[in-house]
Amino acid sequence: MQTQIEIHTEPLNIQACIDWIMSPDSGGIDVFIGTVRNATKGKPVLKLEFEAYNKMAINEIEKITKQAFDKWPVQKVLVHHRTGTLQVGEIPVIIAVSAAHRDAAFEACRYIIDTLKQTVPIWKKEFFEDGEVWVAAHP
Amino acid sequence: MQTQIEIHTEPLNIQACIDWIMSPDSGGIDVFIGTVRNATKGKPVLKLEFEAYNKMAINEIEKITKQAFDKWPVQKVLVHHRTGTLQVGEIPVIIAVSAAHRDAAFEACRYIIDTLKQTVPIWKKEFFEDGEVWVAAHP
Amino acid sequence: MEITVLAFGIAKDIFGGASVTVALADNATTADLKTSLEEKYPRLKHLASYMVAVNNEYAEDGGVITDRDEVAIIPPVSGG
Amino acid sequence: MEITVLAFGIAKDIFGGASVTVALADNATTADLKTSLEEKYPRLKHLASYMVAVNNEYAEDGGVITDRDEVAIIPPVSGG
Repeated sequence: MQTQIEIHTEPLNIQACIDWIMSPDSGGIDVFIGTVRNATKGKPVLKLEFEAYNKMAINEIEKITKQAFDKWPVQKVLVHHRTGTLQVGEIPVIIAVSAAHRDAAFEACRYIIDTLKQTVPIWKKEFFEDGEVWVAAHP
Repeated sequence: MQTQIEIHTEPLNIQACIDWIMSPDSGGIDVFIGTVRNATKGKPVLKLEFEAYNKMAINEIEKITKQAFDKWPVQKVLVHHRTGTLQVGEIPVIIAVSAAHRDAAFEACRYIIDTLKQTVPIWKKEFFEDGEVWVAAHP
Repeated sequence: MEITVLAFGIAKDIFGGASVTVALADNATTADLKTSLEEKYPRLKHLASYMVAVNNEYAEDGGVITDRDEVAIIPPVSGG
Repeated sequence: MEITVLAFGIAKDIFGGASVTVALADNATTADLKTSLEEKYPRLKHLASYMVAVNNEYAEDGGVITDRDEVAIIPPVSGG
């Protein structure tokens, strides 16, 4: 049960994530890469800003990765999240999971990103031409 | 609907795959990376050999990617498969799918690897200390 | 007692800063904290929801707060 | 007519080469091809399964083969 969890303002490095997650024990790796989309509901997005309550966010991500290890026979789990200002096309999040068999890798990876989006104290502000909005803040 | 399908003997280049799949339209990318595992059912594996019926394999992969575009709102699909001799830890296959929303990327990626393993004419021979075997050839 | 409450995301905008100080009775609960904050900052009530975190854990409404706790307001998260 | 049949994976081992030539009646079908090959190479029958491909497509058993077709034996695949 190996995990690597990071939250920082530097650009995320995909190759470094892959290098860490690969191992001779594993047969399948699933990697989810979130990217900043150029539009939300058809409205052009200029940039995003991510803010995290770092200590608690790490804490909550650790809980999620532990749950993933409990639920599926996975070998390594990596979660990197970026904060600060991100331009369109940049990468806010990378999740990588290795397992002996691919089913576990796929399921755990999807569980981790789905749960991260529900519980981890990180906030995203979208900047449009005519204003800015904290995503999900209001009904 | 953009696809990139390749079968060749050169080592697969993950970063090049990611660079191709990323786009400002997409919000989520799922990448499956197959790796050569050091054991099969507990028995140490020394190396693998992959052989493809190239023209037909490309043909069958194209069918699968078309099905993925029909089934899910995905934007780009990449399938790279390596042939020849691979050592433990090396990468026989990379599948990458981008979409506006992650659900489609996850589901399409999993569909593609599952179907590829069932229909695409590529064969794997496992080399053990005491012999070699074409995987799945016999009941 | 005085509690320093950390704010993130839209809560920072509502409070006008990364933290606010709130005067609470000893043995106050997270529910008391919410009531007090909502009186001072009514815009909190317009959020889709929000939680209180105590010492980096989501806190139930009945939990008691002390002035040694790290307390934060967690508006709806939107990471990933 | 003479048909050249391409072989891959374990079929190459069974045939002792990357292709074999089979004599078939004109208008022979893929089923006839299988029968003829299984007579000559009984180990084919021990495979978990195998298919015939004609012009890079999986072929049904009833399909007619001509000597202009590219014909191949597809043992159980194991890519990925």
